Amino acid sequence: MLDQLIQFLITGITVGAAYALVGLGFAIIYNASDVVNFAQGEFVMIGAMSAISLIDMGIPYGVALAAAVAITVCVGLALEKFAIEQARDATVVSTIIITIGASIFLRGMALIVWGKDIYAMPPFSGEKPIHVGNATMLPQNIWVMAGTAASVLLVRYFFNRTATGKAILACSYNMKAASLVGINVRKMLLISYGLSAGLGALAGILIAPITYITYDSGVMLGLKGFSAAILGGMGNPMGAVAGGMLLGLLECIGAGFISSGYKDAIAFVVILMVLFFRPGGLFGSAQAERV
Amino acid sequence: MRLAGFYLFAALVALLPVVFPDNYYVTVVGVTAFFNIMLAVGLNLLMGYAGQISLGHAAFFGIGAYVSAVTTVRYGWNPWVAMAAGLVLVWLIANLIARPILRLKGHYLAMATLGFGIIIHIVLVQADAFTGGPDGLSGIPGLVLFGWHVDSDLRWYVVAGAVMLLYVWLSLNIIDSREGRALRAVHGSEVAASTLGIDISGTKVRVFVLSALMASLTGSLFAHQQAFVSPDSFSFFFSIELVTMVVLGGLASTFGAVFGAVILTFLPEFLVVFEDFQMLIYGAILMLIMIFLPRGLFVTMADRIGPMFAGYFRQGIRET
Amino acid sequence: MKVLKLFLTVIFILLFNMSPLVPIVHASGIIKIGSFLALTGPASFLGDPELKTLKMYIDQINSQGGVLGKKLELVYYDTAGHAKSAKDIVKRLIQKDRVDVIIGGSTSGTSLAVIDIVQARKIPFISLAGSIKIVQPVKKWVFKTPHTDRMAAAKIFEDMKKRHITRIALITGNGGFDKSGRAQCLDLAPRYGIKIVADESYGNADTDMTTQLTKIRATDAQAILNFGFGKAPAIVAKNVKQLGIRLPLYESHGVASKKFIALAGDAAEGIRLPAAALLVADKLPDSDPQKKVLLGYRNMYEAKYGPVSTFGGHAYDALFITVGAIRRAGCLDKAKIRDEIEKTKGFVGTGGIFNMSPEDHLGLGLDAFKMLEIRNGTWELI
Amino acid sequence: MGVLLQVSGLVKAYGGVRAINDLSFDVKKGKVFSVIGPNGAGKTTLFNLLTGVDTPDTGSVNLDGYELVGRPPHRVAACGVSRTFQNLQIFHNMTVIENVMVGCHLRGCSGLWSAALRLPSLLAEERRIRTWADEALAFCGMEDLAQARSSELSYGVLKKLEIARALAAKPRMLLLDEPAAGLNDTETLEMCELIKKISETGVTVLLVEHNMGLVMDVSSWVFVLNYGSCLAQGTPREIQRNPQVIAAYLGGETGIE
Repeated sequence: MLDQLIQFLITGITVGAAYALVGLGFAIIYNASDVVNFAQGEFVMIGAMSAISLIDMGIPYGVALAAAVAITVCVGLALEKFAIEQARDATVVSTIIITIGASIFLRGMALIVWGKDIYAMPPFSGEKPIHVGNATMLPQNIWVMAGTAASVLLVRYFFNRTATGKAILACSYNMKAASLVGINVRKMLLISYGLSAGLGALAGILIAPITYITYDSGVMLGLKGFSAAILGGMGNPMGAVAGGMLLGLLECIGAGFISSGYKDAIAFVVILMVLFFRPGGLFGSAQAERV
Repeated sequence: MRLAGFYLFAALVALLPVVFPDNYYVTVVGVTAFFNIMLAVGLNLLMGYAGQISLGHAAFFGIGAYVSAVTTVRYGWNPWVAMAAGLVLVWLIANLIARPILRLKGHYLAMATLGFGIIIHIVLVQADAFTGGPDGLSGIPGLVLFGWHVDSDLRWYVVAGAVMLLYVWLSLNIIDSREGRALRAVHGSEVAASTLGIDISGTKVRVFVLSALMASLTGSLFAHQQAFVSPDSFSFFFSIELVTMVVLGGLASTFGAVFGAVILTFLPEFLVVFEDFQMLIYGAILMLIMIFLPRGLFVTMADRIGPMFAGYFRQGIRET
Repeated sequence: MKVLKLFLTVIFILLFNMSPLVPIVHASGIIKIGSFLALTGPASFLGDPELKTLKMYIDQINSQGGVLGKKLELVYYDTAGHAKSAKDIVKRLIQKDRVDVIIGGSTSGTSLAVIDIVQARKIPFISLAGSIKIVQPVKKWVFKTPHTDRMAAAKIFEDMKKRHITRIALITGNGGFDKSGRAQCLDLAPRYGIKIVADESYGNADTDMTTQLTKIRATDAQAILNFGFGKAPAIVAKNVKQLGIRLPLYESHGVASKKFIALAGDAAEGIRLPAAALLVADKLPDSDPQKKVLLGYRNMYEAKYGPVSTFGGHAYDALFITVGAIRRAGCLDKAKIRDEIEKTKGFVGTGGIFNMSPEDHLGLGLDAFKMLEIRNGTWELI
Repeated sequence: MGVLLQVSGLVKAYGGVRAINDLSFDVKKGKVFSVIGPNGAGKTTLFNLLTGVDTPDTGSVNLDGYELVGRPPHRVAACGVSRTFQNLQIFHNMTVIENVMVGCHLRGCSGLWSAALRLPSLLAEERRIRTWADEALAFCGMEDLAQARSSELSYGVLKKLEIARALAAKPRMLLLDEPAAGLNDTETLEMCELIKKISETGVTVLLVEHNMGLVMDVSSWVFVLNYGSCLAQGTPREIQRNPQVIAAYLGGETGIE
């Protein structure tokens, strides 16, 4: 029983780490611009796909991964520049549709570039299972966990310590005030899109060796990332990370102890319950209307 | 003159099959368009007028369809009784979840409705002993109206068209009434609405239940028309498509919802020739419309074409 | 006045948009084959080789003079695996494109969805999907060429029986193929004296199945059976290896392609699966009547598109059964074509030797399936 | 004249700060009762507590025998309390007349179903509501603007629209939150007249306003709020002479005249 539980936890944390990274991307963009970017999942797919293609071309592993992140960041910047910035005054629902349109567009692009094939990526460091008691994990599981932990710390550092990070935070509190004190709001928005795209790509690269990638892999991951961000509380990036971890664990515990067929339903029931009792997510604050 | 636009629209709907009696786009895609219009008009009451986003509307559509399908196929119920049973079940579910869900705002509301839709979809897939699982359920009997069998595409055009027009009429009526103004007031400013004596959560719940019931009835008709249901017709992708229809036409305009539904029904039909490029083009069109016409195609058009024409259709169009 | 003008303009625009879409008069001298396939979506790896096969052979037949002196024309649309679109497409094929026969339905869901329509419209339809429900009970106008999931389950259980396996763990996805296969397994297992001690499920878009497999590891199962297709079975294979589970792993015919071996890598070693003889064509004895057909199809396909899968083979079989029936019917009368399809006897296809009858609209026996094991990155007959 | 509203022991704290600190006062029927005080004195908070938008920590608000504390805003409104807002809360998705018709909500009773089917009872009620709304608009001198889109109107007109909307509910007590803020001199004068006119119809007016000229002109009783507590209250004349009030307003330099 304990062995099983440990195995569930390992799986849950790995899956959750990926959700956390995607959720973090959602939260960063939401924080900077109040937009929920439903194309976040596509960043994951593009990151993984580009990395695989570059590796196949014979480019050294490390370079390929870095280049894949760079490509995805460019896609993220382009999305901000050509879609989001053009629709500055759009309402919440309109921006939702725009980002959904963007996600369909990017998926369509991937379909043309990569076709419908399933792609596999060689793991970072072999496939020899590591034993933890009777439970096992792959070296890649450790990469996923470590990669997520490192990027979460970096993001924290970026927002708490660097001038640019603080400027983005300022935009999130009050865009007008931020621009009055001389912060270039446009540039901050671009940076946050680039950052989220990069995080998405990183998530894709980390999990690609565990799972496989197709042009439509982004849909599910995007959905789970969004759920993670909401579960944690939209305005709080670290909440999104916690939400992602929780979601991953929920799925694995649900599948392990209740029913694997209904595991996603179980996770969503828990999310609904959380929202019913904490309408602002676990670590967020409920917004109140100002009179 | 209040309903001039409606009469024009009804005339067009009635004329099309007379001019093109056996046209695929009229009698086949047309019926699909009618179902989509019914769903979009109902969702528009909730989203466009009351301002409550729902990414799970397909769930109510699905519950209605599956109650009709399962009870008629597995238990041999009369389709009309099945339809009523679907409405009762949806009424219960909608009332149960409406209050806690509608307390949420913005993206949290989007998440909750999305989650609800996904849960229902998973149940449809997993409860295969009952629902037939992902392969779906076939052999759903057709409808009989006073001895008149609704069994051809053209007859379905008539029935679905009539119900669709009824929905549009109901929607136009509601918007232009005490309750409809209360809805729009809740959207405009919750605090002002409440201090004028409007019960915010009650109003939201009522319109949520109404639009759920409209979706359920549409689902029952859909099941009998298709004679087959499978879960992929009720996935969250379809919920999102419904939202897109409403927003694309223009929020808070009944005819906007009609227009959006028609466009999104026909667009894929014309895009099939692009094969692999279909998805790319579809995504691009969606983005372009929302970027350049954020108020929606129909609402913008109605404003630009001229006050005369617009007057007929502009009923209840949002003023901002 | 202005209103009237605008209204007329709207009508005009509508008509203009409709005009190219008004039914095209059926051109004589052409035989129209309609098709609806899953070209995108999770089942696109089925629809893709099916379409390529149909296109390739229709070109070949046309270059050789066509059928009954008429050219074949393929009209096809993408269902993305959605039943609702399949229904609309089939209506479009019948009503707008006026096709003579329909070959298609990559997935069971899309095939089952259109049965009512083809039955009502009386048009011959050969499905390319696995579920036994498509042809059982027999529907007058509906045929199919792929082996059924029930046959696959039977074949696997036969093999298990030989290895004295009596307790197995079942793990399946949430797609139509998986669910239908699961139902057949649950139904058939007792007849082979097999007890299913675990019945787990995963989502086809899931990234990891170790949780389910950990549960399976805790049971006393002697083998694991995974009914699924796409990337999920490859993840299952890898997770089995990762967890160090040393039980024999059985897969379904859903993974009968080189892609699966490429994806699963080392983890594919030792996996057994039932599949059509196509995969092991060169290992068949020369006396095997299928060998020539199989090699012919494989060589032609691989020369043009790359590695072959059994799924394209189903389309090959359906196309040539249709062509044969049209030749024998001598005309394009749909009822006659249907009768001739039903009379197909001794047709050597990629899936086996077809002998159809009014009671059997598939015409394949259990022997059409071969049991294969993956060794050194390729299939071996066992 | 009797007392319409009795407030006693009202307390509301946000975090550690007491925005309203043990307030008690009476409002007489049919009079204009003004609440003044520097920014942040808690005036809007007080209005929110009185209308149910916010709930006090302790205390009671009694309107002619009805306890208002604990009732949600729409129930408070049903007791005959109507208000306007400091930050305009116009329904921008409606025309002017529709905005005012929403104000008549409490005077109607038709529901969703009769509306959907457009029953005769609904049509009759719609006509009545329309008449009431027209009357309220006319009362505020806006009858020409009935069909205008609310988004096209000037700030001053929108201020009046909020009042018309609030009046359409036929309230016993009307709460005006800074009705003259942002208005020019002519508009302020008009507003002054309007408030007097409202008072003459017998509606009790509770006014929050910074423009002392207007307050002193229309009020029959002035209540000075400072840091959530009562600094002074009395007739306008008394307040103008109250040294504490003068001190609170920067030593009397900012013009309590």
